[in-house]
Formats: sequence, C-alpha cells, structure tokens
Amino acid sequence: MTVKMEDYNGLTPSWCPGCGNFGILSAVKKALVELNIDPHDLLLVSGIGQAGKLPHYTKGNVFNSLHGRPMPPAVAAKICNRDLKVIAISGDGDGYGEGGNHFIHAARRNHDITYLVHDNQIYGLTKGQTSPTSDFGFVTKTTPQGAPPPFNPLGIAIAAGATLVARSFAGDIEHLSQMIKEGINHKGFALIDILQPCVSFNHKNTYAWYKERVYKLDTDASYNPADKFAAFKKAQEWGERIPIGVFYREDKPVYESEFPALEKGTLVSQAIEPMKAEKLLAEFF
Amino acid sequence: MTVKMEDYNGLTPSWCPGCGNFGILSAVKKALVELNIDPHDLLLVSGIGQAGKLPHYTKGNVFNSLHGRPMPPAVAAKICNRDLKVIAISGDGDGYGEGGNHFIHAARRNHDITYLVHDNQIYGLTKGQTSPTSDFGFVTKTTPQGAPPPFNPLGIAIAAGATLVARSFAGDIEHLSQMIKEGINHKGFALIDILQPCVSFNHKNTYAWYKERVYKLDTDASYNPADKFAAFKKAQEWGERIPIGVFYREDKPVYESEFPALEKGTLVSQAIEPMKAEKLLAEFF
Amino acid sequence: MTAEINFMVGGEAGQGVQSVGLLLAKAMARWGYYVFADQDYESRVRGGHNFFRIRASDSHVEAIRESVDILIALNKESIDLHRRELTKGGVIVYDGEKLPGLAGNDLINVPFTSLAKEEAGDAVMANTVALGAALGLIGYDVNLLNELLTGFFSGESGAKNVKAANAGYELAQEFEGAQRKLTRGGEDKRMLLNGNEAMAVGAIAAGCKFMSAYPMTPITSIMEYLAAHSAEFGLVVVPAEDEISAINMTVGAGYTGVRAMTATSGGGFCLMVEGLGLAAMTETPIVLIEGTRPGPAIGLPTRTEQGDLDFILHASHGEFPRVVFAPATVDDCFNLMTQAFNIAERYQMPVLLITDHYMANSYFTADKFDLSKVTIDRGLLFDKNKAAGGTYKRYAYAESGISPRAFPGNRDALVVADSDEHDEAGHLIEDAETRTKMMDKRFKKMDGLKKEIVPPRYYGADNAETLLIGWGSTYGVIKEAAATMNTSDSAFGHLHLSQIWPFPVEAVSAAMKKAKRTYVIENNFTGQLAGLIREQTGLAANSILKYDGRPFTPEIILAELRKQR
Amino acid sequence: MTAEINFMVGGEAGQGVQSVGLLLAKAMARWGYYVFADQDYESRVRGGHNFFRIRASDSHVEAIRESVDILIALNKESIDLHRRELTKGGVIVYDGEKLPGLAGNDLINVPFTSLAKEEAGDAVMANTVALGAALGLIGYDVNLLNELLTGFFSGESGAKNVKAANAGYELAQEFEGAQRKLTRGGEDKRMLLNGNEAMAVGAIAAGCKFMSAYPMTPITSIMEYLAAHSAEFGLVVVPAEDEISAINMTVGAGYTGVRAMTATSGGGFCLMVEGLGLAAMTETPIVLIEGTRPGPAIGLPTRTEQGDLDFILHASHGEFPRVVFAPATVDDCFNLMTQAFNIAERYQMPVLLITDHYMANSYFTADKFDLSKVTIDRGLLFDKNKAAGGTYKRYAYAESGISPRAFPGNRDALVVADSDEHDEAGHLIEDAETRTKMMDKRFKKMDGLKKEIVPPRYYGADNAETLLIGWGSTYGVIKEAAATMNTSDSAFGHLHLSQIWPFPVEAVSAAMKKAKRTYVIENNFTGQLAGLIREQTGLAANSILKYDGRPFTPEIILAELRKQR
Ligand SMILES: Cc1ncc(C[n+]2csc(CCOP(=O)(O)OP(=O)(O)O)c2C)c(N)n1
Ligand SMILES: Cc1ncc(C[n+]2csc(CCOP(=O)(O)OP(=O)(O)O)c2C)c(N)n1
Ligand code: SF4
Ligand code: SF4
Ligand SMILES: [Mg+2]
Ligand SMILES: [Mg+2]
Repeated sequence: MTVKMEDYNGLTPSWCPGCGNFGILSAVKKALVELNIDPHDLLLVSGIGQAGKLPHYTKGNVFNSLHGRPMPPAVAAKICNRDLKVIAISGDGDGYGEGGNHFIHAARRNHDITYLVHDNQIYGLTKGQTSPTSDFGFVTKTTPQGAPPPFNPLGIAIAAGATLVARSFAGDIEHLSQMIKEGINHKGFALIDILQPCVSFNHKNTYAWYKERVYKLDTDASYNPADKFAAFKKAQEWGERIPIGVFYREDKPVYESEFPALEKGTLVSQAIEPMKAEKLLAEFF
Repeated sequence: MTVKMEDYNGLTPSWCPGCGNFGILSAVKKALVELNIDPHDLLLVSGIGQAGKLPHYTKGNVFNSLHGRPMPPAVAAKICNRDLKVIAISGDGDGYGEGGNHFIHAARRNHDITYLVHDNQIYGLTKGQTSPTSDFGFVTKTTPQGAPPPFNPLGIAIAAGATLVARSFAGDIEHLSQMIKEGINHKGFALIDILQPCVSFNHKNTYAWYKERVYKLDTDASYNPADKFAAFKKAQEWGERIPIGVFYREDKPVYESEFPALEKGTLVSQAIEPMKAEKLLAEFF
Repeated sequence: MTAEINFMVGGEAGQGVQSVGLLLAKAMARWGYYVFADQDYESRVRGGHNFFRIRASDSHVEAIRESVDILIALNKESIDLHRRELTKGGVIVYDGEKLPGLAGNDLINVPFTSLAKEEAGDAVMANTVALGAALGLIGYDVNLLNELLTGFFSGESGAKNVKAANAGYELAQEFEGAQRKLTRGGEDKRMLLNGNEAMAVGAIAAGCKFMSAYPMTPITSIMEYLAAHSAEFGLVVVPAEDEISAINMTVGAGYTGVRAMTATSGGGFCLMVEGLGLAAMTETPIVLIEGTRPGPAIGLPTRTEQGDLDFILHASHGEFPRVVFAPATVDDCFNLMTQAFNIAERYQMPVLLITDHYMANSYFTADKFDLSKVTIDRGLLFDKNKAAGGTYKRYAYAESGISPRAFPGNRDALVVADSDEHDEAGHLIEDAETRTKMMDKRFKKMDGLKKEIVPPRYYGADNAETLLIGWGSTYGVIKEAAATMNTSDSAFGHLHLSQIWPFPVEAVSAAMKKAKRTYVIENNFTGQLAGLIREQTGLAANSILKYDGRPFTPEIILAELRKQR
Repeated sequence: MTAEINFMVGGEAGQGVQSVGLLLAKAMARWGYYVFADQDYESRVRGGHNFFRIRASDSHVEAIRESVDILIALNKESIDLHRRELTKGGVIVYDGEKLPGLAGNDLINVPFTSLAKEEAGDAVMANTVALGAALGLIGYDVNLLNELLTGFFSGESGAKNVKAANAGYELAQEFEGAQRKLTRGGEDKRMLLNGNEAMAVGAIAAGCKFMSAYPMTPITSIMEYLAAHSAEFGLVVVPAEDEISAINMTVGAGYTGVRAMTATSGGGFCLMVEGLGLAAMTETPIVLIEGTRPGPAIGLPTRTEQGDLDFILHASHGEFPRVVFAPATVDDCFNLMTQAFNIAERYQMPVLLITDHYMANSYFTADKFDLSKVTIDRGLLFDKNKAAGGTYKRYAYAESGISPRAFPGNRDALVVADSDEHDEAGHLIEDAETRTKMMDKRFKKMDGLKKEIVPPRYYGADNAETLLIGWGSTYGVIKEAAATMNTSDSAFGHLHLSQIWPFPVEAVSAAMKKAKRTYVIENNFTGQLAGLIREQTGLAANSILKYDGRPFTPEIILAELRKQR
C-alpha cells in the first residue's frame, strides 16, 4: 500500500492563525507519507498544551495523555508492542518542565521512540507564562523580573544519553520533515527540539527572529555528529546564531532489547496461560 | 564564637557498620567546624533514604522532607531566609530518580545552595534495588537482566547549569570535607556527588573498587575547571579511572538576586502590613 | 420595581470578548449598579466561541440570568447561538457590514469596523464602538464612559477610544425602538472584581510573602496577579518546574517562617497531595487554593465543576486534621483567605480553599474590603523567656496540640522538622507509644478548630418546609432560586456552607431536622456534599446535580425544584 | 484439645531473624500444622530490634497470639523485651556464651556460635543451630528438618546446615523440663506464603505482562518477585524513575492491550493519583496495589496501618467509577488479584487493591491455589465482523457503558484515547451535551459492577447481638476474637469486607439492623470504614481503633470489647 497525504487528514486545528504548529503538523504528515507509514502502524502519544493537540489533527492511533506525561505511556507502548512506530509529542513546558524527569530517564534508557518537542519558549495554552526554555530575562506574566537561565534541551539530552539529538524549525518544513524522518528511522531515543513561533504570546522569538539566526549544521562539512563533545559544545550555541540539524547520533542497544520476555514476540501477542504458574506454587510448600 | 566538633554531635546513626555514610557524616562535620558555621545558621534539608537520615546524626536546623524532595524546600528556604547556609542532602535514588526534575531545574536557576548526594549506586534503605546510577548491567532485585545505562550526575549538572560541580569519595574524608567547604563557600548551586560504598547491597562498587579507581583532578595542573566543555568531557570518564575533585566552577548571578522583594532584606524579616493593600483595592473601582 | 439589564458579548477567542465584557461590567458598576458577570470560553487562544454575560441591577445580584436584553455579537456564530436567548424586545448589536444578509427587528446594525476607522482612525477600536453602542442603547452617562476609557487606555489611545465609543453611542440613539433607557443605579461606589482577584488581594493583605505555583486554569491569574505585585509587596513568586516542587517549596517557605501559599487545579493538586501530607506531618502552615474544573484527568479545562470535594477532604495518605474553606462570595474569597493564613499559623497545619472556574472568573460588585479589620495572628511562637528551658522541642506535647513554633536562624532554638513519625524534638522514632501520642497531639487541634467553624449562612423563613443546601460558588445562584420560590411559596430556606471541614455538624443537622425535605445542590455527578452530610449527621437528602461543565443558573434550579415537587 | 505452639525469633536487623523465622514457619507447615507468622522490624538495614512471631496449630489459625512458648533470642535485647511475653513454662533459646551472666529457669543455653563452628565448621551457621534447638524442644521430625535445610541451602552448605541444626536439636534433648513435645499436626500439605507472594502469583496467573513500579515498603517484594520471574513468564518489569512514570507507563501498557499493573504505598500513591484519573478518563484497564503503612508523609515506613481507605476511595480529581478490593486472606490476595484483571478489562477501568504492611509480610498456610479455576475474561473486544461499520469509535455509547476495545496496530481500527473530555471517537470536545453523555456512559458501569460485589464474609450466630465489622487484613484477628467471645457469650457475629467499592450496602445494613450494636474495628485513627458505612447506609456504629503502627491481635480486641460492655 502506498500512503497518501489524505490518509493523514484529521480534524481542523484550533491553533491561532499563523502559529508555528501548522508548520510542524505539515512536516509530520510529510515525513510519515514519505516513509510510507500506515496510520495503523503509528502511535502518537501527546501531552497537554497546544502541541499536545497535534494528534487530533492528523491520523493514527492516539494516546493524548496528561500534561507532562506523554513519555511514560509512549515508552510503555513501545515495550508492549514494538511493531508500532511510536512518536511522543510535547511542548516545552510539557516536556521539559512538568515532564523533565521522564525526559532525562527515557533518554538514558534509550527507548526506541521519536520525541518531538514543540519549543515555543512559552506556555501557550495557558496564555503566556514562562517556560523552562524562555530566554534569560524574558518577561512573562509569571516572571515580571525576567526569566532565569533557560533549560538547554539538546545539551541535557546529550548528557542524559539520548542517541539522536536534533533541532529544527517550524518555519522550515522541508528541514523539519527531514529531521522527523531521521528520528523515526533512528533505532533509539531521538529528540527533535522544534523552534516554534507562538504568534500570540511570544513576541520575542518570532519567525523573523528565528529566521535571522538559524543555520544548518550540515552545511559545515567538518561537523561530526558522532562526536559527543563537539555535539555538547554545539548545543550551547544560542543567540546570534542558532544551529539546526542533527547534533548527535550514536548506535547503542535500545532498552527493549534487554528483556528475555520479548524474545518470544511482542507482549501483546503472547498468550495468557494461568496453568503455567503451577511451578511457582510448588515453591511455597 | 568558635565552633567545635562537639557542637555537631547528634544522635547515634542507624546505618550499617562500615557504611560509607559514616565517612560522609565525619566530613560534613569537619567542613562545618572548619568553616566555623554555628549550627543555628545552618539548615540541613534531606530527603528519604539512608542518606536522608544524616541530619539527625549531627546538629543544625533540620527539615527532613519526602523521598525525592529535599530540593524544593531547600531552595524555598534560601529564598525566604538567605542568611541561612542551606545544605540539601539526597541519595542517588532520592536526588536523581524521584527528585530528578527538581535537580535539573534547581541547577538551571542557580539557587545558592550546596547539594550533597550520597551516591551508592543502589537503593539502600529499601534493600537493594537498582538506582539511576547503578552501573550498566548491574544485577539487582529489580533488574535481574542488568541495569540500563546509568545517569551521569556530573554531566547532567553541567548541562543543566549548575555553577559548581564536584565529586568526592566517602573513603577520603579529607578530600570530601574540602569539597563540601568549596560547595558551601560557592555562591550558587553546588553539586557534590559522593561515591559512597553500601556494604550491605552493593557488592560491586565497594571501598576497594572505588579506591583502585579514584584519582584527584587537581593533580592534573592542566585541568581547568572554568572550561565547561572540558568539564563535560571529564564527567564522562568512568570505569578504569574515576576522577574526583571540582569538575566545573562558574560565576553567575544566583536566583535569589533576581527579586526586588529581597532588596529590603530577607522575607522572614519583612513586616506584614495589611493596610498597604489599599492601593490594590483602588484598581477595582 | 428593580431596574435590571442583561448583556451578553459573544465572539471568537482573540476578538476581545473579555475586554468588552469587562468594560461593560465596570461601566455599570461605576453607574451605581450591582453587577454580576460570568464567562464561557473554550480551551484555545483564538477562534471557537466565547461569551461574557453581564447582569446589572439596582438591587443586589450574584447570579446570571439566562435571558439577554442586549447581545453584542462580534461574529455570526454569536447571533446563531444566542438569538433565542433574547428577552422580548431584546436586541443584537452587530456589524452589518461584516455580517451582511441578516434580517430581523432585533438586529441593530452598528458597523463597528468602519466606524472605528472613520471616527478613531483605527479598525482596532471596533470593539469600543460596540461597547459605546450598547451603552448608548441604555442611555449611559457619556462622561462616565469617557472617563472609563481614558482610565483604561493610556495616552493617545484613550482619546481615540473615546471617539470610537462615542460614534457607537451616537449611532445607538438612532434606534429608538431598541432603546432601554436606564438611569443611574445608585450612588454607592463598589468594587468590581472576580474571585481570583479577591483571593489574590486577600493573600497580599494577609502578608503572604512566598508563592510557588505552576500555571493551571482556573488559578493561573492568581499567580499572575501576585507576580505582578510582587516587587511592591515584598513577595516572591516562583514559577516552579512542576506542582510537586511548588507545594514542597511552599512547605519549605512556611517552615522558615514566612506566610506561604500555592494554588492549582485538580490535576496539579493530584501532584501536590504528598506535599500536603508533608505539611501536616511537619506541622507547617501553608495555604493552598484548589480551583476546580471538570475532571477526571484533563477533562474540560475552561469549564466549571465542584467535583473535587471528596478528594480534597481525604487527599494524601494517612490521617491528619486540615481545614477546608469554600468561599461563596468575593467577600468570602478575601476574608477566608486572610483567615486561612491565621488558621494555618495558629494551628500549624495546611488550610485549603476550594474555588472553581466559575468563582474564579465571575465578576461581582462588592463594598470595599475593610483592610483595617484584617487581623494578623501568627499563633504560638517560641519565646525563650517563656520557654521551659532545655533544648527547644518543635513538637512539644500540649493540651491544645499546638507547640510553640520557632524559625530556623533563632539563636536559642534549633528547629528540627521531620516527615517521619517523630518525637517531641523532631527526630524519627519507631515506638508505638510515641506514635500514638503524636497522632493524638495532631488531632487535638480539631477541638480548637471545631469551636471556630465559619457558620453556614442561612436565608429564608425560619420554618421553611424545603431546605436548599449548597456550598462554595453556587451561593448566589441558590440564594436567588430560593428567594424566587419564596415569593410564590414561602417555604424555602437556603443554608450555605463556606467551611466544609471541620464540618458544621450541628448547624446542618438542626436545619435539616427542621425542614420537611432537603435538596443539596451541587455542580457534580455524585452529590459529594450530600454524602458528607449523611456521613456526618446520618441524615439523607435529595440531590440536584449538574455535571455538564456549566454553572447552575437560578432558572435551572427553579425548573428542577418545580419538576421534583 | 488443639495442639498449638508459639515461637518468636528476636534480634537485630542483619542477624537473620527473618530467615530463621521463615524456616521455622515452613518447618511447621511441612509438619502438617496450620501456621500464621508476622514480622516486626525497623526502618534500617542493620541493628535495632526486630522480631518474627510464628503460631502453629493443628487447627486453622490466621492471627498471632501475644504469648510466646519458645523465644529464640539472637541478642540480649530480645530477652529484655520479650521475656515477659513468655507463657507459663515458656523458654528462651539463647547463646549463653555470647550473653553470659543471665539466670533463670526459662533460659536454655545453646551456644549457637561455638556449636556451629564445632559441628559445621562455620560460625555463620549459628542461626541454624538455634533453629535446630527450637525444633528439638518440640520433638520435630529430624528427617523433615534435614530435608528442609538441604532444599533451602544448596550444595555443600546444605550438608553443613544439617549438621549445625542437628547439633542444636540434640542439645535440646538435654533440657527435658523445657520440652514441649508435639506430634505431626496432620497429613495435609499446605503452602506457606505471605500476602505479597500471593498477589504476585495471582498477577502472573492472571497473565499480567507489564509492571512498572518504584520500590516502596511494603510492596517492594511484589515488584521483586515479578522481576525475578519475568523472563520465565513473558513479563516485563520496568523500575521507573518515579511513581508518576510508573502509573503512566502502566496506563500506556494497558492501552496497547496487555494486562498491566503497578504497586506502591501511600506516599507513592499520592504521586499516582493523577494517572489513576487518566486510566479512568481514557477507560484503560489497570490494576493498582496500594500497600498501606502509617502516615501521614513518611510516617513509620515498616509498620502497619489501614489509614488510606478514604484517600483511595476518593483519589484523583473529578468523578469516575472504580473498584476497590481489600484482600482479607492470602486466598483473597490471589483470587482478587486474578479477578481484578478481569474486572479491569471487562469494565475498562482502574481496579485498586488495598493491602497493608501486615498483610504483605505475614505468612499464612493455605491450600494450594487452584489454577484451573482461574478464568481469563478480557471483556468486550472490537471485532470488525460484528462492528456496526464506519470508523471505529473507542468510546461508542452503550447501555452498559462499555464500548468495544481495540488495540493499536489493529488493521481495522485506529484507537484514539484522550484525557480531555471527548466524543465517541476519542476527540476532545467542549459541549455540554457530549460531556453529560460521557459522564453518564462512564457511570453506567456502576450498574454492572454493583451486581457482582464480592459478598462480605459472615461468621457467627445468625442472631448475633453484637456485630463486629472489619475490612481487609484484620480478618483473621477479628474472626478469632469473635470466636473467642462466642464461647463465653454466644452473641457475636463477624462481618468482613473484601470489597469496599462498590460498597455492599444491602449486606452491611441488613447485618447491622439485625444486631443490637456494631463495632467497626480498624487499624486507623478516624474510623474510616465506619464513616463510609454511615454515608452509605445512614447507620452509626462504634469504633475500635488502633493507630500505633502495630497490628491488632485477638487479645487486644477482646480487651476492648470487654472494656466497652
Ligand atoms: C498537572 C497539570 N498542570 C498544569 C496544567 C495546565 N497546563 C496545560 S497546558 C500547560 C502549559 C502549556 O505549555 P507548553 O507545554 O509549552 O505547551 P504549548 O501550549 O506552549 O504548546 C499547562 C501549564 C495541566 N493541564 N496539568
Ligand atoms: C514517594 C516515595 N517513593 C518511594 C519511597 C520508598 N523509599 C524510601 S528510601 C528509597 C530509596 C533509597 O535510595 P536512595 O535514595 O539511593 O538512598 P539510600 O538509601 O541508598 O541512601 C525509597 C524508594 C518513599 N519513601 N516515598
Ligand atoms: S497560543 Fe501560541 S502556541 Fe498556542 S496556538 Fe496560539 S500561536 Fe500557537
Ligand atoms: S544499606 Fe547500605 S547505604 Fe544503607 S546504611 Fe547499610 S551500608 Fe549504608
Ligand atoms: Mg510551549
Ligand atoms: Mg542510594
């Protein structure tokens, strides 16, 4: 079967006109179609926030979880049914604030999932409070004195053990869909942090602001994404110039490969046999 | 007043004989006495675990909080009363597992506190389950197939924005007390990750195992703790050789310096004046 | 005869429904009217359908009326959805140029956008034209209107808005048949504010110095209000990484000796319940606001419900005393907030306030809060001159259950607090005897607390046959329903709880025993207060419930009551 | 006359109290005795004072006796603390070489360490010497003892332990006056296991394929048991970074179509309550074990309490149906666990089991669980041949409230689950009508659930004047107390609940109405079940409560009952 763009049509988005999320939605669909992934083989797990609504606007199996919690159901689903392509979707508050602990530990364990974070450096759905990635000194409704130093998603991901770490920009659908494809094709934990303009509440980090700054990492032939230390260094670059592309890539066994229980097939496909417990009972005599 | 060792005598520890925590306790007391800190000026905030019991075994103001939660009360206490020397105390499960999110965000915000993590690479108090820092492949009661790749506390701390990042060893009280003093004297978020043998449940990472491997960073004159990238690289070193000492040090404004409310003194010292709210009421007419 | 008018402003998110509504409400309040206004909006930033309802009357109102006299329609959907809610003679103020092809006597075509461009030189002021038109229809005081706008929009923008409003105002004069001329409602000056504002001001008046929270509808604006005023009022607001951090920071702050609070909604409260138990076990005063919304899980983020009562009463493992308030009015929001800090410190425990989306976002007129009546009682503090001697014991046994509190940094006391069961000195223990004593000590506080329960309000005849019981935000609605029933049938009473725990056992059972039948009216599915009443008094009642995410109106209650009889 | 003997093993943590106790219990079970054993230990790994009590009888026992016939004292503290608990003629087996200078007829000096060295060549076997001595005093079957040890200690160590035990056994023969010779208790073979083991085996038998949890006393051993058997039983156990992750993983696993569970104690449960609501809102089957211990906060980590009942019943914001079991025996632990998975899948909701430290760590003898009786009912599954056609709707309205469940990966259905309020297709909605319908849909499940409530067990005379009610782990204790009262005063009945929610209203109110007075016996401070009974039935009862972190014993209940009459 050949998957077509229409196969990924979903409900009408309730995002603000001009929101960066539209670009992300297009890129996601494009990547899925180009990889010829049947929506039935896809599981989109999202959190809560503007980003978290994305799965409703396309097709696939969907688990729209709690704020900050797309990661745990996503990794569990992959453990239970590794035949699914699992994509987890967060916002910067959802993924790095409320869900920060899951992020670092899922990266460490190297689950085989793709993690898209719509990083608008603000809390969009709740209308404009500081997020972990708000620029230093950025004034929001909850930080009248300016935000503290930001969370560095790429640096943390590299430090935590993620095996594919990339950044892209909602204003560059071509590049973004490329990154998403890399993420899906990667066997292991893949973070794609996506610069996403929020036209309603972030009047600093706008399309123009990002466009002026982003440049593609792969234009620098000397950059080697296999070098963890170079990647970490690159991840610190922010301000005048903002790199996008694959920062880091590593081959490492995925978490799901550790379990003898999975040698016999997916967990969902394994039969339930109460009588097998007989030998356990013997131990109590 | 000159503080003496006896001023820091507390209850009798309930740790196992030979536990690395005894060395940590000695080093903490030694550092406090050498810095001549009056117990009344000290606040020890701990979590739950073997490490979390430490404050009861010495003197000071004590807030023994929940498992995974020493960080939030510690940073709040510092905000409310910056005259206190605030030391937060965790175990590896407490601080990096349950409390992982607080760790990365407190580091990012650069609160002026000292964070001691008793890192025995195991859950001690609950009797031997895997912890985030358990070595890769380490077999515990909850990981019969071996632990996943470990959490790298120093790497994460550096990536997250901690401004003093150090490691020491419970078997070297001299070095450890030196590190604790550095932490206390540092203005900003100081992590001291402490290699701590658990004689009851970690039969891999023993005193002997650590002793064979640890070496002091400051013996390498070329090592520059101001270099973040070098520090990050050094933080990856683990196995045959394990560096201890100050990995990273940076001068950066502390979180508490952001608030105009604190210009008038500590929050605890500021008066309550209901009538001042008069001007707020005017806005509702 | 009371003078009353009901407005509605309808439109998409992002069209300015809220600001037009608020200005309209404020205009009426300044004109001497009692005002009540509520909001209905979706969980999105742009688009969808929102509305803002304003009821203004020359006598006290605290509930909405379902029928609308003047609808300001900022889009077509507002007309389609709400036309049927118009009273006889009710009209729709709309922009006929933008929405051509509509017909009807109820339509007042005010070309907002082109008037704004023509008169004020800026299409952005279209909404102000609409506002002016609506006020024009009721013969509002033009000077007051101009004052309002220049106060609201600063500088040049003020003057432009005045022009825009006047254009609308004047055009409205042409629609004679549609006019509903009113005169000034009265001379009293009243505040206009919503529940969140009243709570936030209460917190500041009470001397709250520390708040940590994580944004969540419907309490985000409390956090934002406090942050906005933090520099001025010596207050630090920390936007935490998550709600777990927020409450544990709050407990840490309370321990150091400042008045500290947090706020959240149900989902965030879930994450706070362990920290709530920490406050209880360490006997640390904290104040926590839970603004409820329909659950479970994410539910309906921008809707209202009273579905978390049982959860709040029993939240956290183990057993400990707590105080739970449920403000019924904006005065309650303010007063109970100031009392909450006193109770928290006097009894050294967590105090919870339940509000909901409806209370948080509805606007009420109220007499100016009397700040001179705000008392600050920090409870029993350690005083070395009065102390028994020996080392300070944070949890010294006491008949009242209350031990003198010292703050870290005190030269004469080391303050040891522990989340484990502990002895008087605060150190962890294992023995049964100390455990029992400490449980007893903590629960002894209930004796004192029971003596100062906020008495439920009662309205109605002394011998009311039918008793309506409500709690929290439904107060105004039930009160109006009861009053209406009483005009036809003088046998309705209304008992309303603003404090849920400790539970006012005597007041409730006495009232119920007097009445022939009782209806407990709640914005939830399971009738949680009714269950609590039965547990506490053994008395059963009927329930009138609503769980569609929308607030009650007097009309709905009346219909239910009439149906049930 | 029944043959009965009560042992106690006392010593420091790390001295092997638990392994000696367990071997002793197992020895008695193998000898045909009914056995009940409980444990008392501190929250530390070495030192402190621990004890393990074993009661063995030739008739059914499910509770401890407070008096001790044979005390194995591994240290001096055990003698100091427990000597007064000896029955008349009771003895202490101890190492007089290590603890010199003690005197008394009750002291049986068995130099554990030197005997171990001499006979087995290794001081490490001192405890085995003690075990042998204790069993020697009762004339235990030596062959059975040797078999037990060689089964327990593998290889060479087995033979050495046999030698050590025999040395103790023989020495005991010299203390004639101290002997309590027993004969074999019976011929039946029974399992000996604790509540946690029974639950873990139940989970495996029920086909649980996924568990994620975070260690916490008292449920850690469930997680460890499942992990240890995961490879063999096609099960994955994920030690999560925190409890929030644990429950959300569990929900994710349930969504994909495997049977999934988590377990925790009160503090961890606090962190799980938001995820519990997620399971409810997404209608995902999950099974959750809450092993309670004394709170609030960290409380007493290694002690017992029934303090979380109210919390568990009302945990999470918003309202949704749930099922709450409270196993009363090890059979219940096993059976209710297997039923929990069926109910969770049939009703597509979270099922909670409350256990406590006492149930988790106490050992019971039980007939072998009949695995052939374990049914697996996965509930209503989507079948494209039976489906109505059109796109699959995860939340299709149904009279029963139950919609056919499909799993992601199904070629004919895309499975859309949402934590927001949603429509039949699983997409988020804002309207009042759908909200109401979905609330109704979820709550309709209660109709079915109420028809299959596990009936409370009743023991005693039909016309019992005094009714004792309990729930969960107190079953054996209350049963024995009631039986004892009945021998002197034949008017006691015992009603015991293993399912708390939906609440067995009829059974409880019928029983209470028959009795003259009711005592609800609970291991907590506030009498939570008594409150629930009053809420559900309107009937009031007396409470017998205990909140010192220790379990009830029949003696304590008897004393209370005698006091109250
Ligand atoms: C536990 C919990 N806390 C808070 C919220 C409220 N909430 C919903 S979305 C959101 C933040 C959204 O910001 P982000 O994750 O950056 O997503 P965005 O809307 O910017 O895409 C918050 C705080 C919630 N639903 N649940
Ligand atoms: C919320 C919560 N989860 C779990 C526990 C149980 N618990 C207590 S200590 C501990 C782990 C201890 O490990 P670590 O933090 O490494 O400290 P250590 O004992 O090794 O010093 C756990 C899981 C708890 N008290 N609270
Ligand atoms: S608020 Fe911001 S992030 Fe949300 S939809 Fe609007 S533009 Fe996008
Ligand atoms: S269990 Fe380990 S960490 Fe805990 S006291 Fe014993 S040796 Fe120390
Ligand atoms: Mg965002
Ligand atoms: Mg540890």
